[in-house]
Amino acid sequence: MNPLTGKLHIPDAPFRPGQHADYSKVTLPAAGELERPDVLVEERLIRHMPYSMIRVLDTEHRAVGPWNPNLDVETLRQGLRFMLLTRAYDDRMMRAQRQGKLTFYVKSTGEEGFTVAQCLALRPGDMLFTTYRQPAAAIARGAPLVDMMCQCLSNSRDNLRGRQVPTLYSFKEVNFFSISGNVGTQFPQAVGWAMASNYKGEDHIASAWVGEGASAEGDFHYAMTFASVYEAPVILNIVNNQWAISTFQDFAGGEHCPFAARALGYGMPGLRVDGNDFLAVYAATQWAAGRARAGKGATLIELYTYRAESHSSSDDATRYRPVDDWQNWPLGDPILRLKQHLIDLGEWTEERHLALEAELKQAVMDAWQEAVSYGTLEEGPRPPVAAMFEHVYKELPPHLIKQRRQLGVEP
Amino acid sequence: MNPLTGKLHIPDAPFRPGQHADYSKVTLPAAGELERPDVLVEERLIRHMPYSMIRVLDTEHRAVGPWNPNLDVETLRQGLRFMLLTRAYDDRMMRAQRQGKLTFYVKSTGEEGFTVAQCLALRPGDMLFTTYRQPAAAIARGAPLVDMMCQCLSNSRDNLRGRQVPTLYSFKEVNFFSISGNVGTQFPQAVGWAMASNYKGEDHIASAWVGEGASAEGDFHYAMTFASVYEAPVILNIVNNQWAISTFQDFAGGEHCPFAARALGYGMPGLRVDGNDFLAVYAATQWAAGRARAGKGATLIELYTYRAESHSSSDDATRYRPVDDWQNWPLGDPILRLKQHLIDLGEWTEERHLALEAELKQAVMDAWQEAVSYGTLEEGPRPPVAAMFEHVYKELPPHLIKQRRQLGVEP
Amino acid sequence: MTMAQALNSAMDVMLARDPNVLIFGEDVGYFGGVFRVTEGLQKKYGRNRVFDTPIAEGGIVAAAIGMGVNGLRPVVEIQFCDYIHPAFDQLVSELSRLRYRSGGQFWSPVTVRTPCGGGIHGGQTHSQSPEAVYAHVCGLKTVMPSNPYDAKGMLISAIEDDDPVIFLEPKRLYNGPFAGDPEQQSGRWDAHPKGEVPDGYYTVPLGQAEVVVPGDELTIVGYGTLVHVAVAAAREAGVCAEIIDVRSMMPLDIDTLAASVKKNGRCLIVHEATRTCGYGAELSAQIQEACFWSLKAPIERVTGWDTPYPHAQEWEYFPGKKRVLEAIRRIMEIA
Amino acid sequence: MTMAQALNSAMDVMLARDPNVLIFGEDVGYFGGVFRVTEGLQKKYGRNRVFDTPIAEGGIVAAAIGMGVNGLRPVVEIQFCDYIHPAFDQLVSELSRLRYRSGGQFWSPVTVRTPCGGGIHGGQTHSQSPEAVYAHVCGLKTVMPSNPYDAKGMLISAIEDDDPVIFLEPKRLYNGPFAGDPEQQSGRWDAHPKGEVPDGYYTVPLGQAEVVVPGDELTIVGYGTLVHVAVAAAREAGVCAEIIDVRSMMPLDIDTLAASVKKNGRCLIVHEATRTCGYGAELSAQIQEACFWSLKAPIERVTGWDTPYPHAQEWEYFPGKKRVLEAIRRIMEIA
Ligand SMILES: Cc1ncc(C[n+]2csc(CCOP(=O)(O)OP(=O)(O)O)c2C)c(N)n1
Ligand SMILES: Cc1ncc(C[n+]2csc(CCOP(=O)(O)OP(=O)(O)O)c2C)c(N)n1
Ligand SMILES: [Mg+2]
Ligand SMILES: [Mg+2]
Repeated sequence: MNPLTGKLHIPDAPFRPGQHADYSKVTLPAAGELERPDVLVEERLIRHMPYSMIRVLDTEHRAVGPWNPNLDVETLRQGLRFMLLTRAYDDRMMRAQRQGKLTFYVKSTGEEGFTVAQCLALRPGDMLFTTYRQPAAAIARGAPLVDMMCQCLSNSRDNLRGRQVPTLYSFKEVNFFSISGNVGTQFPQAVGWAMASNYKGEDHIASAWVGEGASAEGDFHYAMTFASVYEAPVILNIVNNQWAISTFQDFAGGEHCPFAARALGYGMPGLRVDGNDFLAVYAATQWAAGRARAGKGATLIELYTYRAESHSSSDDATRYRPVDDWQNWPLGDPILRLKQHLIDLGEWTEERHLALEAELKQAVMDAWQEAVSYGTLEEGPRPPVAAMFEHVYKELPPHLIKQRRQLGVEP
Repeated sequence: MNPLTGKLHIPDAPFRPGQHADYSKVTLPAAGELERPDVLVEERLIRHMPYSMIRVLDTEHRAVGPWNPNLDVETLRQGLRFMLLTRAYDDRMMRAQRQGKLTFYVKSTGEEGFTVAQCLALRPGDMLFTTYRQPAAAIARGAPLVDMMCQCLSNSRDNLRGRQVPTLYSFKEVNFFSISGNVGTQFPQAVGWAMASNYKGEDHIASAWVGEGASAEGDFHYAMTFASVYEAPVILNIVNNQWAISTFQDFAGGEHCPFAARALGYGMPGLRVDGNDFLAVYAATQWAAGRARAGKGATLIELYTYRAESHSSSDDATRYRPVDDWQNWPLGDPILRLKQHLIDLGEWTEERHLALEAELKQAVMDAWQEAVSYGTLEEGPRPPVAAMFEHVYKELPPHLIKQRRQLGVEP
Repeated sequence: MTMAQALNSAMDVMLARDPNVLIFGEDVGYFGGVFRVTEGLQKKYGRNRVFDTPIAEGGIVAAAIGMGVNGLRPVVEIQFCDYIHPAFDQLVSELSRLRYRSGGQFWSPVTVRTPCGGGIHGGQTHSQSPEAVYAHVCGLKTVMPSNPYDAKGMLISAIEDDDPVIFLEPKRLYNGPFAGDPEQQSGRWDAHPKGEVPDGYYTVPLGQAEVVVPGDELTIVGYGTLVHVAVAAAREAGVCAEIIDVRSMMPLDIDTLAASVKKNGRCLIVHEATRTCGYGAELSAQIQEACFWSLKAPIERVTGWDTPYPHAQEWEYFPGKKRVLEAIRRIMEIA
Repeated sequence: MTMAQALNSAMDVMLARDPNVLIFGEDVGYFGGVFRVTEGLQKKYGRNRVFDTPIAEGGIVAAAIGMGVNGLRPVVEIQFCDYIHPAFDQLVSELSRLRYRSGGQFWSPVTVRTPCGGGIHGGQTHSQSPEAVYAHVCGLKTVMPSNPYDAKGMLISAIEDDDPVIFLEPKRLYNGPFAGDPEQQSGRWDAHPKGEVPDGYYTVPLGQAEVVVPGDELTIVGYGTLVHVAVAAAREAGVCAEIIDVRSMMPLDIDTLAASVKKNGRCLIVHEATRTCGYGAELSAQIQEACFWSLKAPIERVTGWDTPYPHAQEWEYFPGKKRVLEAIRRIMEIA
């Protein structure tokens, strides 16, 4: 047997370090091209949708076509603000990581847009099951920056008592569900949450996100199956940012069809959206939420975007992809696109933009000053050692009381 | 909160004991209606196929349309023979179970057709990963009936040394893979086997089956993903026999779309076939096998059929469905349909049929006499007790030698 | 009541008391479960509260987690504990840790019922006992009743518990007590004192072992079916053994065990699961730690062998009366 | 060589020797793995033999099983052992049992490599140690090296083994020995005798423990990172302890352990995993069974606590030098 004769098909990334970031294989319909079916449409009538793409902002930054959500300017400005705040937050936190203040950090650069748009299109009572790459969701829901930072610092005011690595937030008060370190697991949990909402006769829905890479986990299939069978009021989102650490999306199935097409096998609408187009994402989410609240069950949304930075602070993307890939991404930067749209509407200026950036940077800096005043992981104060034994169970069982004693800490 | 206001959607079976088996919701295209694309067709051109059905035998038992595999009469008679032999085998074994000779048995009545057709359409070097409901595959591959019976009897000649409950066969010599008691698990294993075939530059393919119920397991998604990503030469079959024990197929996702449509989300061809139509199944399998051997990767086939009997000897289907449901199944009995087709061709007669039935019944009876001569589980001889410790590892490690000694048995 | 009826009654009581209680799993709805444990509940409480699921154990547990977070109290059935493995990640990475990792913000009071153990000729995939694996996972409670009275009271406790509970049901005991002798018919629960089960609400607390038979020569520690085997073996040995039903593997009531072993100086541990890293190892380690100075003989374990559960050799695999008896004699012989 | 390099070298050697050896897993191909353990191998042997996979641990193991059945010898990486759980069913119901359930007809020689253990501020999902769970599963071999020399020799043995092997790699040791003191820098493997690793083929057999330091006052049994902690703690305690690296949890070399404890009469077991039902329980039980009459003091365990592995309190969780030292003193004080 000669392995060289083998013809095992192994996908490869379209470009690697030293190569040009070639997007010629990325074929996109023009903005405004795809029709917008009624929210109550039968699934069988929209089976072509996963293969196209919902786009609203055209190359001239105009909002065009039937998916234009016709948002008021306040909402657009609000969206821009949250996106910019997220970017400022990410930048500050990654710097803190580089300075040794955080053990780890994950940036969301280039992906702020869809998260913010979706949060604005949802209601505060809807539960969010996000990934680690969506600080924008906490920000848009109003979680205090200082609290987010304290979580990342594992300091004395960390609301998670030092138990999680940075970015695995949890903010119950704003219906932001605890993020797991295991990818994919929360997708079917969101479906259960949504089923309970139905059961209770409430009209809150759930929204869950999974990376295109993690969509290969069994949990994805469980979520789709349960959502379909029980017609759960949930929006299931695949964030296709093209990469899972060093692995190109083709290794998750992206070579042979769009991820949105997964919906077809469950009789569920599948929408594919330009994830860097604030308006398109808002409109698609609004459509799916309306459908869920109308009792028509779940929608799968593929958010087509690009991971601008390395996977995390532990990663160096230049080892496996070109340095200028994001710069050449055909769908651009969601912030610049929304900004330009607002400017073209006459509702925004370069000056206001700069001023807003400066304001938000300052807000982040102030928050950071306050956060570190509650301690850092390295230098403390940290959460008390006794906290290690709490919340394993609702009440401390005898063996944990004993172990706490053995460690020599008092409650 | 009043649970009665809840609107959780819970599917229900279309009929229950005491009700009429109403198949008005089962809509079927006419035989011969669906076109037969070229084996090398691009997947994007055949995305409508999962929603239709490949049928060859029409209501007059004629073979019609482009999927007619135009089989020679010998193959048809061979198929009929294997189907009848399987039915005779099943009947004998279930009787043995009722007589207390077997701890357990699973009948495949009404589902003999697709398994036999597929085995004949495949090559002997292709590896079969079947479910517990496919004795027809072992029979069609030529596993001796006596050996199959000895496995079910856990007797002294059981090739599995008494380690498995009845029907979880394994026949390496005829490329019939060991059946697991955990449903679904072998689906992705078959993909790995097929990848290895590719790697080695061989043109053997794998074929795997999973019940529509078990297709809800994560393993289904793994199999589809890996088969798609690595373009593995495998046929992935979902046996939609409408029931998973007492649970109707709607609970696996069948309410909202055909199972064959699952293929779409992986960019894989999905064929839906009348599972009781020997010719249609043969043709679809031939198509998928040809495609796999041509290096075009996997196909998903939904075999649309009906479980005629109770789930197993431990089950009583009359507790959850009407007694006459199978009798009214619109796609009939695969044996009667093939028989009638042959008779209409002038290649078979009622007399020959009766004679063949009698011959096969006798063959089964003879095999049974021989098999019980090697023992039964109740009365022995059984495999030696020492066999319990073997094959846990390739060689017996010290702790198992010690445990064997503690039990007081010598090797 | 049989144990199956007692479990059914526990769910009936809780469905009636608490509208947030839901029951679901494979075949548990219309059909009432392959062991008939949920029989009649869908009819009584409606499809909204008692329903069937896809065959996806991971999905069942995941959905239950989400429901629990949203205020419900799901009781799910895994048809056989041999099929709980696809849910492993949801159980050990998610359900068990949600309260901890969220700093107490989120939690999900899921009860996972699942039949365990052998003795029914179920072969390697209908016979296993996974208690050690779950007892190793902090954040889960893992329990196993050995009789109808405990089964009902403990299941009600489990459902009411705000922590997740893995509730293991020795399937060989569903319809009658079984002392491990395959030649003998199973006993009848209605002739057993623990078969007397009140119709209404009552609880048996989790985390407490029970002295089933008091005795002062030897302590036998077991749970599930093996409790009955131990009672029969000790009787036959004519040894005045104290027999303790562990009932709760996590948390473990080590005080009750240690008090007995300190008193008796001899200890035998019995379980059906595979020996290496079985729960007996933890019992042995903790008892040794607590009772070292009282021990007159090595602590022994009689367990399933380190092989899969075979079909034909079931009764050589099962730690039955004979093997327990031999161990008792061995331990008692030591001066 | 560092331990990461030694593991890389083992795979390099085996890829060169046996065309049936394949390497795959998340990010192991082009990138060479998040811990760089497969670095350079795809470049050297091609994408056909070293490649990336979907993020689907269950699928990775399942595909490996099928390949192994078809004559290949797959070596898969699970990126962190914390993420092995989605593959649990494939590992414990399938891979471990295939040979048994098929009466020896089918088997699959899969090696599952996965980084384990804490000490890198990875929090609860990058720090766990699951050895007890896999040692409980008959049909699997479960091993964990503690140094580069063993790592390479044992990995080659694992790949050549016709039984499936769970190969646990203490990630804290990848780039240097670590004695459990976070205030001190990690050591350097090139300054450690076990960092001397031949370039070519050699094996270290599975199933054998190693006496790392001989001694006659106390036996300390551990594995992985804790071996180094034990050595440092014993030195600091000034106790002449015999330190044994278990190396292989299944099968366990109980003879080497028992001989030492019989000789010394005192035994301390150390591991990083959660205490209850950790592998230390089995060690304690077996040592007690084998050495009861020689024991001068209770066998003690120093382990991780029964909580998830926390991020901020990592060094209070980790069974470091201080806790091991205290236990040594406690055991030695007993007259
Ligand atoms: C079950 C599991 N397997 C593996 C990992 C390790 N891991 C963390 S993130 C990641 C990549 C995820 O990629 P994707 O889902 O595309 O999300 P993205 O990072 O692109 O946002 C991997 C493999 C994990 N956290 N959990
Ligand atoms: C992982 C797992 N879960 C549950 C079971 C129990 N079980 C055995 S067969 C069966 C029904 C399977 O139905 P289906 O897949 O439709 O196959 P069919 O019996 O109809 O051929 C179930 C739930 C199992 N064997 N394995
Ligand atoms: Mg991604
Ligand atoms: Mg079925």
